[in-house]
Amino acid sequence: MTASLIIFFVLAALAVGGALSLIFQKHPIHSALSLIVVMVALAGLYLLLGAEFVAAVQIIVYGGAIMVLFVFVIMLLNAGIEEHTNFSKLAGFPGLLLAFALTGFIAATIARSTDTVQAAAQPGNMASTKDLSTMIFKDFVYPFELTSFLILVAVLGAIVLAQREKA
Amino acid sequence: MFPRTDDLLRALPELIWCGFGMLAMLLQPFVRSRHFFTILALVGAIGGTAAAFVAGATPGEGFYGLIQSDVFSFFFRLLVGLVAVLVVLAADSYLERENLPFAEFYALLLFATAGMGVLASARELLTAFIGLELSSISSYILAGFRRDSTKSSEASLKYFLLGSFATAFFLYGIALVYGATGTTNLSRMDDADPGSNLLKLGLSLILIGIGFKVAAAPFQIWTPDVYEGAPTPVTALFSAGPKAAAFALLLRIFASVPAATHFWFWAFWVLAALTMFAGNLGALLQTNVKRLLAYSSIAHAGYILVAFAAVTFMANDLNGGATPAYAAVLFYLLSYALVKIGAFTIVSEIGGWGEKNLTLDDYAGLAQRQPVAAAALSLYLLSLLGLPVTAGFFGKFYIFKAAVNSHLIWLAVLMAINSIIGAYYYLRVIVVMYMREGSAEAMAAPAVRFPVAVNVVLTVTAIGTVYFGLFPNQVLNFILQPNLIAR
Amino acid sequence: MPILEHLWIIPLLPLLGATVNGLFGRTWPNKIVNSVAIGATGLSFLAALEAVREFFLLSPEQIPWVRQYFSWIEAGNFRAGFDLQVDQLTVVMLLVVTGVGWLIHIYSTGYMAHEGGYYRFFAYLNLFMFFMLILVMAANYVLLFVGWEGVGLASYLLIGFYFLRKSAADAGKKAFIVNRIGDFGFMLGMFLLFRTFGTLDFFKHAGAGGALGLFDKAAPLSAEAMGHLGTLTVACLLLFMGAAGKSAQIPLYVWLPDAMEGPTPVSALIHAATMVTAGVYVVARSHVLFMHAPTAMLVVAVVGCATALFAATIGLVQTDIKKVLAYSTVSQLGYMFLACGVGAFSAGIFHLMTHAFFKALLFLAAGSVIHAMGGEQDMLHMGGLSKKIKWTYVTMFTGTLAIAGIPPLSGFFSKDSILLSAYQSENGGPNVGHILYAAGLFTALLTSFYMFRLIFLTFFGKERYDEHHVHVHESPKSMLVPLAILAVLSIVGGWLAAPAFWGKPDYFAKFLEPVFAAPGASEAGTAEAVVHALETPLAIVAVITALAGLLAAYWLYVKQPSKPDKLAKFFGGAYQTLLHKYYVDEFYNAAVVRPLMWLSTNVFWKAVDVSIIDGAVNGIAEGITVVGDGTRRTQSGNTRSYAVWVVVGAIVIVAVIFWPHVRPVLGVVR
Amino acid sequence: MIPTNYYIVLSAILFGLGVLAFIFKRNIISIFMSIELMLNAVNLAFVAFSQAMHKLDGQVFVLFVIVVAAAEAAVGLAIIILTARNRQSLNVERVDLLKL
Amino acid sequence: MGSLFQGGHLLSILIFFPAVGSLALLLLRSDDHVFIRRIALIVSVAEFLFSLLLLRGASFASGDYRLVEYGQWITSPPIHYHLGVDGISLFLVILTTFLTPISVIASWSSIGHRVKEFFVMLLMLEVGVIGVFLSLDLFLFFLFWEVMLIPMAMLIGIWGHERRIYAAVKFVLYTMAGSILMLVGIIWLYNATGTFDLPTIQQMIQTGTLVLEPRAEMLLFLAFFVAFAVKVPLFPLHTWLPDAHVEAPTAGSVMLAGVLLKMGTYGMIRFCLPLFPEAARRAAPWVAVLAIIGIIYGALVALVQPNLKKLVAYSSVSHLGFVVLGIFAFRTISMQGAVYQMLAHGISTGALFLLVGMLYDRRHTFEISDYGGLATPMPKLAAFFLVAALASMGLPMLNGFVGEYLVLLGTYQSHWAWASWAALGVILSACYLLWSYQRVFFGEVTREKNKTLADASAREKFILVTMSIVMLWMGIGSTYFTRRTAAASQAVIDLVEPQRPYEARVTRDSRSGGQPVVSWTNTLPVAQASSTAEGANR
Repeated sequence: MTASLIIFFVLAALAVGGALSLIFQKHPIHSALSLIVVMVALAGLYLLLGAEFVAAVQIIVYGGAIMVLFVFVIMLLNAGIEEHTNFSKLAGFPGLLLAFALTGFIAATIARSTDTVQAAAQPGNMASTKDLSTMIFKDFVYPFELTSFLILVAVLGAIVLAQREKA
Repeated sequence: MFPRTDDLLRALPELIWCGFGMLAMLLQPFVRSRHFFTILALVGAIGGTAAAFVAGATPGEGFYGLIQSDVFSFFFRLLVGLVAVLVVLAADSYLERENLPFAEFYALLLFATAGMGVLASARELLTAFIGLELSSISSYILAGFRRDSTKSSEASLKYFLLGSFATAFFLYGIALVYGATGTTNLSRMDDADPGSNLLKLGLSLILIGIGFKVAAAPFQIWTPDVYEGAPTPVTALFSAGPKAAAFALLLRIFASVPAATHFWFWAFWVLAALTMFAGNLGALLQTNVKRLLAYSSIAHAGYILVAFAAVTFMANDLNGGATPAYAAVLFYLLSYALVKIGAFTIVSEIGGWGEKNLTLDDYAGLAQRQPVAAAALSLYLLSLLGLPVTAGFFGKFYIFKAAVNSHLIWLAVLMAINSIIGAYYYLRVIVVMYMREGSAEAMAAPAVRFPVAVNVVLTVTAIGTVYFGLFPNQVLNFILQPNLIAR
Repeated sequence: MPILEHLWIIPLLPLLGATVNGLFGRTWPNKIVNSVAIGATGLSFLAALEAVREFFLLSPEQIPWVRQYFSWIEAGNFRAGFDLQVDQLTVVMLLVVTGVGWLIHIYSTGYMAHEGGYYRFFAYLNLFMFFMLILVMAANYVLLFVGWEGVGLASYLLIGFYFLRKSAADAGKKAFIVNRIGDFGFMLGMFLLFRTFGTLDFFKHAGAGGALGLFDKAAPLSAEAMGHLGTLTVACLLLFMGAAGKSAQIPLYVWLPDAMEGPTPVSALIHAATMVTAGVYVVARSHVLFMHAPTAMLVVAVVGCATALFAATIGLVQTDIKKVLAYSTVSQLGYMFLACGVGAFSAGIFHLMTHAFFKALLFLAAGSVIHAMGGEQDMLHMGGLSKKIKWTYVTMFTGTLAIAGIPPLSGFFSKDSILLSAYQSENGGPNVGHILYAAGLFTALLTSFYMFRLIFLTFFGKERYDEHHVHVHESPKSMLVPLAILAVLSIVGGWLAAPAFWGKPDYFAKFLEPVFAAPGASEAGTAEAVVHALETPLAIVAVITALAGLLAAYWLYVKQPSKPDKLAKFFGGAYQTLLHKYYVDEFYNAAVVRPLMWLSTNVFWKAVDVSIIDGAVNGIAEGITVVGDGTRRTQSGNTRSYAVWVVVGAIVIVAVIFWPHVRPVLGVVR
Repeated sequence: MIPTNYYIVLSAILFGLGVLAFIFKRNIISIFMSIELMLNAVNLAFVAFSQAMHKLDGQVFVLFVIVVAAAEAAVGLAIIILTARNRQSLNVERVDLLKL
Repeated sequence: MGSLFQGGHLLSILIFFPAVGSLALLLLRSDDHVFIRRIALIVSVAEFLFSLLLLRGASFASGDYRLVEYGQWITSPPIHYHLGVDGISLFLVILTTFLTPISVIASWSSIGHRVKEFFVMLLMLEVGVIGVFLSLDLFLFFLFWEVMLIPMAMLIGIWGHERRIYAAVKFVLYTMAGSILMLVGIIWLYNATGTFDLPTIQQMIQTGTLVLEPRAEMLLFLAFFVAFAVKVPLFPLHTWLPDAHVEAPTAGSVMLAGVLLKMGTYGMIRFCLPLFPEAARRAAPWVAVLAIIGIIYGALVALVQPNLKKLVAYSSVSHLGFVVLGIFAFRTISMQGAVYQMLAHGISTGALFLLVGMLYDRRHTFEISDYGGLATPMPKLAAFFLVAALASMGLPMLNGFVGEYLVLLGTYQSHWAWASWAALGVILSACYLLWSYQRVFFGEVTREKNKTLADASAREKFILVTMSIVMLWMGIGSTYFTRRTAAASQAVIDLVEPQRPYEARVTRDSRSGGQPVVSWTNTLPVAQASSTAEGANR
């Protein structure tokens, strides 16, 4: 067992633990913190995979911006401990079973898949940030520009929806 | 690194839609006139639609294979453009009645349209994803546009949560496909190994994502709630636009990834059967007309999926055997969009302030109070039912034909059974309008005069429905080109 | 030869009368109405006479004289034309129908003078004449069937003439429906004949343009070739079924007694003289076929004989004057069929003719009695009328003598020749003829008895009615003159056959011989000798029988008026059975009508139609609605459930796409 | 080295946990967080594949996903705020006015 | 005038003239009822006169289609606007155009609300029905077939009686359930042949270009047949009929019974037999059994109906059974009879419904028990009712007889047992009609209300006299019709079962032992047989 494998398992355990914690925490703020744990663990994994830029963006945008927004909203709405209702008959045991079945099936299929997946992930720095930026601004300029509209829409939506009613 | 002109031309409709959307946002603080924004949106919508001709005139790949301008995308851009124009017209009086901010509404509408246009022209899953999100996020907002209405916000929330949920599946599917083929560009997947489990799984998950958008059962589950809660013109948009765009993406995947057709045949078979039944059975007992039409949308998605099953069956026939099945889908979407927008527009107008009059009881005796509206709604319903002399009849006919062509006799029979079930609730609305007397106060109330814009919508959709019901030729011949969709 | 070329004039005249009276008679006075009706019938009678005169000028090759006027139905190789024909048989029927019909029309002007719906009555009566003439003049079975159904219609209308009375309406309906049952057989018979011969035209010999009629095709066949249970037997039995319906034979006789609900002239014309004999006419007309079907002949003879006896027994105890006559009619029709059944077609037709005279006379006289009694029909409330209505009495007595078979009245001759033929018949076995004869003779005894019982109860003894309320009065001339004429006819009508007794030919039989000429006509000479030897003894026996009946009736109803009641008590069961007509109506009602109604209502309509079929249809709809409601309930509104649905969908899609992989897994589970 | 399918299986597990979380959380914000968890799982898969095949477009995809997630978060949280304002509750099971 | 129609657009005019008329009606003010009625009457009468031009415009001495109109309509799939008339459709069209003005007159005063819509619907119904009868393209046929549904449903649903909505919906769903399968069948047939053109497909089958495998042919046959059987309606698909009739307004019932039911039998003649002869032959015994059940069952159920209109409705089930039997006996004679029966039933049952409607107008009830003794207050109506009833029960010299007789006669030639069972219907029809007639018209007037009922008005008399004259004419002058329908019927039969000279079958029929029919096997003497053949061909 190499060091990187150990690191992988540690990070993987962290991520899965965070995800489980997200599920089991009663208070949304705790869930949010659990999610941040997952994200940080994932950033670690990205580093392990040699995707430094993505790792950085993961921390900055996801962990920094998005999750802060979450926490902010939780505070804003003064959300308390989750109310534990069980109105949905389907989302109880059947839901659990089905979700497990699906996950199990996906995971099993991937694990047994003979495609590229089986190849060992290449470590190291095949991706430079420069290449990435070239790709974004050349090959993928159209979606990139579209993304700007997307953000515009998001802003617009936030304004329209969250705006207080005018008197 | 400014893009080449041709690339811009090929994406011109979306750019125009987005541009006008932005313009509306920019002018919002300065102009208070409602009519100004309506006209602006109208100009934008029509401009984008017109630009589809420009894009259509410069066929080929754009932006390094991210988008494709061909007859297919031309058709869908025209379709979503038409939808946008009609919804702008239909929304005008609604927004005023409900006292909603129109600049934002129109901007979002145009952005959503642009997203659909992107979906229709995308040849790269990334582009498709962005297009999907662009239209989806706009749709989430539009669904909750009546902020003070609990129903509207609930619709928005449900749509948003479940939509994102499904998008995650869609994305995961893309990731797996990427893993299996090493690319997210559809045009480079034609040699994908059909035996790959990863590819299979990926395509399944993509299908879940798209299935959600087109409201295929059991992903249809959000549809009635969202359609009911959303402002009615928005519902009209939902039922016609995003659905068409998502179907366009599906067709594009079919055309580009032969491997997909191997996997998807039975999936479509099952989805089609489930969807038809889910929609029609669910609608059977509805008393809320808006919700009834929502269920009807599900049913119709099911019918279209029948054609998809036929497409998957025939797709490997390189001699153009699948062309009629493609044509069936396209024609159906067109006829369906016309009808649904017309129907929802009437529902919107009859609904009145606060969308109060939505139940069947409110429609009782409509034929006497508002004969024209009743006649128009009957026409739409008959088209949905698939009675001759309406576009819906030909739509259904072509789907039947495609199904029988592909030896999907049992699916055709299931569809036939569903048509009968469907006939029941469509007729129920007609029956209520024509054969039942309205309540005394309803009959005493003065007839609602429809605004001009609404009348334009009704005229266009009604004439279109009848015209395509009598002379489907032009459209069909146009669709039936051998180079309909770039491979 | 104007009339023979335009035979259609004869039936058309009454139709014109019917149309004119039916459409316009409502507002006209009785005088005009009856002038039109009598005029139409009278002219028709005259035209018939003229036609007969011209007919006698025809050479034998021209007979039957067929005229095809227009094609009525054409389809494939089937053609039914509006074709009329005249031959000897037609001549007899024509004269009887128009002659007696005319007389009855005249009688009706008096009888119906004070009834409502005068125009309606005459319109119907004329309509009847039209159809009856079509029936007897038709040159093919289909046209004959037109007349056949048409007279049924007229009968229906006239029986139900007093439609305000439920019993009258019921009787009309019953008559029509029972006739329809017979027609069912008649139609099938026609179909079978067409299937066998490819035509339904009669002809025989004198076909138009070399065409062959049905009889021309059937005649050369030998009876053996067709077999005892062959096609022709079936066809003949089917035709006979129709005849039995129309001529009130067992088991379809039940309508005729009820038909007495109609006005009395109707009973006389339709239910005694003409329409009911149509069955006999058809059998005689189809004799070519019947001759080839010995089994059918035997059936006809046995049914006829049985009916004769059966109806006569019922007639013994009836107290309604018209009912007695009705059963007598049934009985006499049985005689005619007996004649036909034993191959004596001319005798049958002869009896048909004489019966038309005397039974019409009896009915009209009975009508006169009823008229005199102010509508009373029950003989138990009559009595001693002979002095008060002398003319009626005399004529009626004449009729009774005729029907009883007292020489030299007409009934004697016709009955005698029937019994003679029956005696000689060997069809079906050597003794069958003797049995038939014996039964026939016994029937004659009964006939004589009940007819004289009628006379004695009505005209003799004490008056049993309330003289304060009933003012017995003689009928007007318009009624008496026809009575007188018919009485004369009843007396002399049989004399055509009388020469047979002194070795001369039976002129009536000889006249009809061209029609009924059997294939083996050459042997007629020897047969005739035998006949002659038998004739006198049998006639004497018959006369003695008739007199015995007369005496018995006299003894019971004039000498010992209290005896009948005692007898009735003594034979309680038998008497009740007869009084209730063997409970046949009750039996039909219980065995056919009620079960059918019950079945239709409770099984077919309420169970099958409403519960099963419509239940299934509505059940499917219901089921779909229930399923629809279930589907709707999945839309719980709960986002978490919705998410599970998405997962379900994901699993469905994945499972379908990975079916080859999934199947073994599921197989293990199973 | 670490086989790629380790990463992918991990991402599948995370995705599945996201699905579970979506189903079992009642608080709308938590549910939204589970969606973010699912998107993260997707990203992991992308990066892993991208690395395995030595292609950059996977990473580009990830960047786009992150941006879209951000946009979604903005809109989503706005919708949540709107709902909370209209309903005075963040329990998703209480948002069931539209049904049947 | 003549040249205009001789030129070749008469059929199109026939189809679309009422449509133009109804459009014109739509533009009228809806409160001027008299004017609306007059326009409707003028349009329908003019249409009737146009349809009479058919008789002059073409000869029907051969079985081909006349006055054919052919034009491209839709290129892919190739769908043509192909119209034509032959002997079979000729009189059905005229029947339709005849009954429409009658219905207009019958609705003159009984329709009091939403008058404009009523006549619009009536005329649109005429468009659909005539289109069905004249279409020679399967697709076009289907189109008209479906188009006709809505006006009829509206007629029932808006102007009907208490349970009208149930009846209207049931009518539509029943019919659609059948016809949607037919659509699948049509498409399937198109896949096999590449055309929707009826004559072309017929030719392909005749020449053997198209050979369907037996199972497929049977399925196709059933797809078409079920659609038609629902419309006829054949037992056990008939339960929509009583409801529809009872609830429909008089004009609706007249059109429904008079014309719409004929569309089913017409479809059988036009499509089921020529297109799928082998399947038709195989199915014939089953169909015949259903038809016979329908005849007897319909009559028995009619017998016990307490509702007069329902009684007439069930009588239609019985009568149409004869038509189906005649079609599936595959004899020239029975086919001719079936065609004739279609026309005759249209007139006589139409008349019965008109009369029932007139009674309803006066008393607002269909229950027989509410009537009784009506002959006293209204002798004329009673007389007309009797004529119609007699025609319906098949009295010779009235229209009902010819068809029924030919059907039975023809059927008997090939299947004596079928004909014998079916002939029971003749007895039963007399039972239910006469019994109901008696209960309605005979006896004393039992209800106070009935004593003062008015007899037929001038308008009603006009309708009834017209109907009576037609009934009488059809009863006597049947050759006027059959000569024109003969060639076309023969053509259909030739496709299904080329007729052998019937003598060959007469005596060599060796079925059933032990029964009297055993001597069927007797042969006629040879010389005799040849002479019968001559007689037959005369």
